[in-house]
Amino acid sequence: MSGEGYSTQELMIIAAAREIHDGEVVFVGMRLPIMAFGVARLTHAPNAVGLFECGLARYEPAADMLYTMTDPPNQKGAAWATSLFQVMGLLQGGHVDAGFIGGAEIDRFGNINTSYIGGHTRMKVKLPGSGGAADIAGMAKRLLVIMNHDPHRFVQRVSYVTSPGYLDGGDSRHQAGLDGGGPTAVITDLAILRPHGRDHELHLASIHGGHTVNEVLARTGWDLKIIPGAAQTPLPTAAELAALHRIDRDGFWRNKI
Amino acid sequence: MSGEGYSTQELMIIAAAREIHDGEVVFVGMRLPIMAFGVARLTHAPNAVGLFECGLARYEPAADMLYTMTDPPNQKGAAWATSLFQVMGLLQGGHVDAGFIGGAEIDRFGNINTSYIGGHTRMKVKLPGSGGAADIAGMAKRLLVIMNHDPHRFVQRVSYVTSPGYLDGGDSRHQAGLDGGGPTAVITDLAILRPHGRDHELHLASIHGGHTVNEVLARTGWDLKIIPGAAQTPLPTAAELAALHRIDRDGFWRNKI
Amino acid sequence: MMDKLSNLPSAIADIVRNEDSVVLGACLEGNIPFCATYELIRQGKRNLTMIAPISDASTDMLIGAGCVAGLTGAWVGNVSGGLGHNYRRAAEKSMPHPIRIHDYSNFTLAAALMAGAYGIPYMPVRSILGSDILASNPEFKQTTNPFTAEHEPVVLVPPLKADVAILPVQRSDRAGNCHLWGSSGVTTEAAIGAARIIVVADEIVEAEIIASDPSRVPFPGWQVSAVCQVPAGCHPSPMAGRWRRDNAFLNDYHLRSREVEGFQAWLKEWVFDVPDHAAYRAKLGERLDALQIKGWAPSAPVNYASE
Amino acid sequence: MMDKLSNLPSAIADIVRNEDSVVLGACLEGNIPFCATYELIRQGKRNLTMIAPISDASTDMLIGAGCVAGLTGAWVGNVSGGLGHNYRRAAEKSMPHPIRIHDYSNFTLAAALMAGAYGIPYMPVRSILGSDILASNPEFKQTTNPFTAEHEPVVLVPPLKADVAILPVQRSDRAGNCHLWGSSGVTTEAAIGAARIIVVADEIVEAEIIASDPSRVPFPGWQVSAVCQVPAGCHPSPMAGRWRRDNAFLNDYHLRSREVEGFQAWLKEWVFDVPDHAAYRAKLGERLDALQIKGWAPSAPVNYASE
Repeated sequence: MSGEGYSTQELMIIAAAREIHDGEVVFVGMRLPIMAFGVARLTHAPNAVGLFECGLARYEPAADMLYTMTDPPNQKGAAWATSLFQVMGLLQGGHVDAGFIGGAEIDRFGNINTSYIGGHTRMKVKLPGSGGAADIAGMAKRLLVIMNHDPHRFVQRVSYVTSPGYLDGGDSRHQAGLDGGGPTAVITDLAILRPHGRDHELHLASIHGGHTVNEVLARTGWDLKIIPGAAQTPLPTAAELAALHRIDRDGFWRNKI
Repeated sequence: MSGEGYSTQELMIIAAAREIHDGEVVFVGMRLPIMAFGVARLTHAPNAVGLFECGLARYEPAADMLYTMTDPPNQKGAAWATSLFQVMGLLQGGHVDAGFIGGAEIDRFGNINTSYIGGHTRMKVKLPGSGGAADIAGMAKRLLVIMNHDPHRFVQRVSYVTSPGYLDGGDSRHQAGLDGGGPTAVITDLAILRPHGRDHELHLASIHGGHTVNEVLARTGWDLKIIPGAAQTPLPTAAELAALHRIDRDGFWRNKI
Repeated sequence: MMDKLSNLPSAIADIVRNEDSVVLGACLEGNIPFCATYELIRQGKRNLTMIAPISDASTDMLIGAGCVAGLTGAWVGNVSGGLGHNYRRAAEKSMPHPIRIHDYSNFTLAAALMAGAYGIPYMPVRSILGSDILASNPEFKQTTNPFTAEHEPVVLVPPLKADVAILPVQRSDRAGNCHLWGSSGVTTEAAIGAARIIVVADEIVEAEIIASDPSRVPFPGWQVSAVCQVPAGCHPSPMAGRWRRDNAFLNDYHLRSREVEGFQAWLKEWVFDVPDHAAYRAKLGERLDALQIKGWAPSAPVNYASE
Repeated sequence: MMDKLSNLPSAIADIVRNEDSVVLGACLEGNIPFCATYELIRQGKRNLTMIAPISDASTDMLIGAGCVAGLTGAWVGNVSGGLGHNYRRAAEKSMPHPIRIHDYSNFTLAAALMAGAYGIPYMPVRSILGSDILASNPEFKQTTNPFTAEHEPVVLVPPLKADVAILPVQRSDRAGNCHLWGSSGVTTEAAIGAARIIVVADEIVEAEIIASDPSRVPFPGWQVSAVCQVPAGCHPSPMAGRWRRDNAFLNDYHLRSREVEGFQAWLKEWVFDVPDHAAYRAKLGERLDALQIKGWAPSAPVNYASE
């Protein structure tokens, strides 16, 4: 707990919820993002649509707790139950506004590694792999990242780009054939980073209450710059907290990342 | 009527039915082929499967008369109701043994025109077009053609190849990228033609009762050769006729082509 | 959820513009929204490009009425009668005016719509190798398969997206979430790729009915622009579980459209002298009643309970 | 129709061969036929290549048991716990032996299976442009879009077909005609492209039940090789309308598989000491009963009557 009547997990979920605009179609996946989707729907984005790569779309968040996106409560009352190809095809077809992913490593250009620590030729740790993350990072109009702010996870350069951010910065994402997209917010347990400037390098955009700039800099593996006007992350409102508590009654997801 | 207790239409349907082997997956389309499929199922091919490009597969033929493949009796009790892409994808995927098509013009290599009489640059008559015929002709392991034997329809060279047969003969079909396939029987109101020899030119394979070789030659627009051993088309059996009458109770399709 | 319920004349007026490309029916010979065909003609829409694998006589009617400048399809005619007389007049004699024909086969049209829907840069196919469709439609490209050592020709089909898709379904809620059953043709691909979707629902139902079975939903309801309730909106084409085909109607159209004068008389009788679809249904009267499916052969239920 | 009803041990013995490529579950975290996972391990199958976008801990179990030589997938781990310990040991330390990893993303794996199913020579996609998946999996080719004047990179995905697809469904008839509802992942593409299909049915029903709703059929029944009735065959993964996820079971597996010894003990307890799935269900006992969905939230019926 931050001592302010909300936990860090709750702040992260609510910060993520604010990244979803009304009427948007969003790949929400599991864990914190699905909570964020629920909060957004119940507060400022009542017409948002949530997509799940197993082949589901939902208007209302599931009525019961989910361990995975395929769990029966996510199937019941879905807006569309179909195939992976059709739902992820919406993404490549340009029909998806935003997508959430997590990661094991992220670098200053927002590239994410969930495949091989050390790279695939000099693997130190085999991570589970892309799942749909590479597709979401490549094709969503905006990418939203949620990760804990560990220094060994926030690195100068990821050893393997599972999910492309701005690649080498500048227009290198465009050069690779990815028109538009890229991460617009990295929500951590300390702060929110956003790309800034023509290089699209991730900058510190806001700090969560109870943390300091120096703490964030110390836990970031590159020379983190600060967006002019960076301030404190706005506190959760009572309405946002109430929405979150309504969705995650048992606190299952609020207590892990 | 041929005066033998069966009509020419009935003989054509039954000859077509004999081209369907047990257990095969066959694009049957409408009109005579769907009757042929029904006769085959009820006689020698109880495990044949019929496909319809609208997105249907059937084991049992429809219980009621169909004007089109999408008619409600064809939907009811289908083995699979799905999309065009999936059913025609089976074809391209190599999962379809045979397909039936008709045509406005056919040539000595079994190429069929249902698009432009006179060709597309010097069109005389605009015909409806391919529908699924080009795909079926290209991708079915065997192509079965049903047409009336009019001299102006059986031509030396079609003016537009909607549905490829053996193209220019020899290995030209293979050269075009079509491995296997091609017409194996052209069933007309006079006779059955089949490809013969390395050139795959259509030859006279059997003549229906009551017709003569000279009549067939006169009504074929190329110098039709005869397969050694060509004989009379076997007569419909009582079982085949009974099956046909069971399917087309009102004689709707038997009376037109 | 947004209420998108509209009436067909308003939806056609607001959503279909001259010059648009339009998918009008995507299930081949069935589920063709003839109600929209008639309304497009009444409103005098011009220079449309019609996209459909097969839309029976609907396309022929629109061509004869002068609404059509382009055709992107695999088959235009009259399924009951064969040739489409208006199509022939337009293609052969530029009557009432010339049309551009973009030849496809059924499978390549489905592939093109799939590419359009899902952002696939182009769809490689083999099914029309050797066909002169490759000669008359220069939009296809031929290449070779880079994965095979042997020379293996491949046809590349460019993506196709409609401006408007007008798609009949058996039932829809007011927000455009709908159920379609039976064969679906190219419905899903046509809908997802279209900039605007008009759902023509035989019946409007409560949202709970649709939500009770999300696997029956053919395309995302949130992409729908308008929902119109038009019972028998497909007449004379069939709809699974609802309406049988009016073959005699299509035969009559075929005979009367053989000459321009006959077609114009047909058009006056069945389109211009009929103000809307309610009047059309009234004019059909008992004939329509006889086509309505009265039987009940229900799908076995499935369970979506989660505990 | 042919009666294809078999029991799972016989079907696995007869239909899955060493060296085969196998799709075992195609719905991501749900509908994973763990019953077949256990049986493949019991029968000591070797050198399998597992194909799946995500098959939760099933793939990790098969790797640890030494059944797997190759992995064609997008994600291998434990959805409840994160990393797959056996996967790590195999990839990092070649324990119990090395595995070949063919990296895909979910969408590109679905595209590969679609190409395999429908004879598409290769599938052009854009979704993994910029990703190092293109570096670690040389089976993809990068090219440019020939339809655009501008330089537009495209990734070509080669077709993928499994030797065997083992696919759970809620209900099937004895001939392999089945119903699947809820999200279907890559089920249809995996089935159609596979040389052999084993249907793992939670319930066997009369053919009339399946025929009452052909739109609910996920793939052609005539392509199925064998049908096995295994209630809760997916445990611990969920199945829409039937079974909830046993998250504690997967967490327990995650903890115990952290070390090889723990994994071996787990394997002995839950696989080798359990002769078949009936014994497995008996061992789960009330725990399984608690996971069974008892509620009833039926789909609204639809009508297929034709007159």
